[in-house]
Amino acid sequence: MMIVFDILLVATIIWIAVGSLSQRQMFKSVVMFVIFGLFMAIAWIRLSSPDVAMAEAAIGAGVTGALMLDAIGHLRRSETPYASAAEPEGGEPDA
Amino acid sequence: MSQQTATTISRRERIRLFVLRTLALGAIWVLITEADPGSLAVGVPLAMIGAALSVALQPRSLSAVHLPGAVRFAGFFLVQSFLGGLDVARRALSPAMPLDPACVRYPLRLAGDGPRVVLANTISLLPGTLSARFLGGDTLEVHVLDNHESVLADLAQVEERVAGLFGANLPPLQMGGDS
Amino acid sequence: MTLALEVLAVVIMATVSLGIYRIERGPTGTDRMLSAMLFGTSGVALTLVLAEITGIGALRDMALVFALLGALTSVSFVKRAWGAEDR
Amino acid sequence: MTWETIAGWGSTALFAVGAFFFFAGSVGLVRFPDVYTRLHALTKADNLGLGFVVTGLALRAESWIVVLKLYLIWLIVIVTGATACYLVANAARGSGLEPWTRERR
Repeated sequence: MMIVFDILLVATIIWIAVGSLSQRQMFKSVVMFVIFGLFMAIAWIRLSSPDVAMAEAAIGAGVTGALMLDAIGHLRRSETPYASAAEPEGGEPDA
Repeated sequence: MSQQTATTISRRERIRLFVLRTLALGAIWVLITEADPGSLAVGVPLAMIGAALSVALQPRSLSAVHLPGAVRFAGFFLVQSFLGGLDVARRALSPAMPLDPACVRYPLRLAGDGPRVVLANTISLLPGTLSARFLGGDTLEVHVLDNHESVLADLAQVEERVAGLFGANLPPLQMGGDS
Repeated sequence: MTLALEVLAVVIMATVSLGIYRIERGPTGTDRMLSAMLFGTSGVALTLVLAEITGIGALRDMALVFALLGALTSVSFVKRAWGAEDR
Repeated sequence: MTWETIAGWGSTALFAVGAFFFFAGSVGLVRFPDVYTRLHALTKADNLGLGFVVTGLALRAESWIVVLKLYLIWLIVIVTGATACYLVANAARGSGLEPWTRERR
């Protein structure tokens, strides 16, 4: 049964990794990156190295994710002329 | 109400708080390390440092919890949060998705920051309600999944339970009928 | 009886993958952040289940790390990155 | 019927209920129409699912201290989850995001 789990885990990790690199919106990439860290931590558990997993979760997902969210907030405040891709879907509420 | 008006606290009270908080932090340490006796060499000094810092920074205890009220609150909380999860699961999984969301304003009777924080977090975990924000003038805005008539009465009941947790009495309910 | 645990791990993993759809769709950054919060809770459950399957007790400490990280990420999102989701 | 058998079957049932709530939470996150309703699904269903999983694991735990630690983890998740949920709802409300209502669409 764990082989199913591993296949699912690897497929999801690859999906998220590709997703976090191929987004036009930075915020989407940052969220993908945070989640990539969480899944990578679970992959380290499956590779039976819980200490690496803990470092990955704390540093990879937590601290780096918080730093990236902070950086994206600074970018917004400094009014960088950045090509913001408009969402194709409706329902952008604070427009 | 456990709000103390005096800002200065006697030395004896500080020592009592220090001992209590050291014991509490030590208990959490023992739990987290799964009662490993070797780790106590680190844990005991850390618990004392943590307690000393917390007494220095926040000498007044936020709110004294009333023990029988806490037991009753725990039972109420478990049952209601189960119903809350069931409710949201039913709405999510049914094909028609029966939702009628709205924001209602609830006039707070509970005073004090600690009890209000507990109330807001409790509301978020109970069936169909989610505390959205505190408005000025002692009003809490609550987002409800299903806007039926008895929402405000349900919230008043939750508030009474939280007041019971802190051993406080609430002024009697007056329904303005402004839902 | 570890089969039940393994099936549970697979099911939680599958539901988490379902949540990735919400990141793709959006529409606002807040919705995307919500799925990160979902993975915080599911990550705790998954880690605890894996701790029971593998018998490594240290993984329960990792579940604590997950629990605290979820709070850290949401707070830094709300405090620092609010309104920046269109970038 | 030994204790192991009872604990094994009982925990299996609890895992099934927990998995159901996790599934419901994810479905809610995908199907619900706006941020606030999705927050409902997230905080309630997932915390409850974790509660059932934790109770199931507690039945199989080898010592009392592990049981208490599992419930401590659950408590931390509940408190941080409810607080994060309030923070997000508060920020969304503060930025003027109106809740979805049935009449508007």
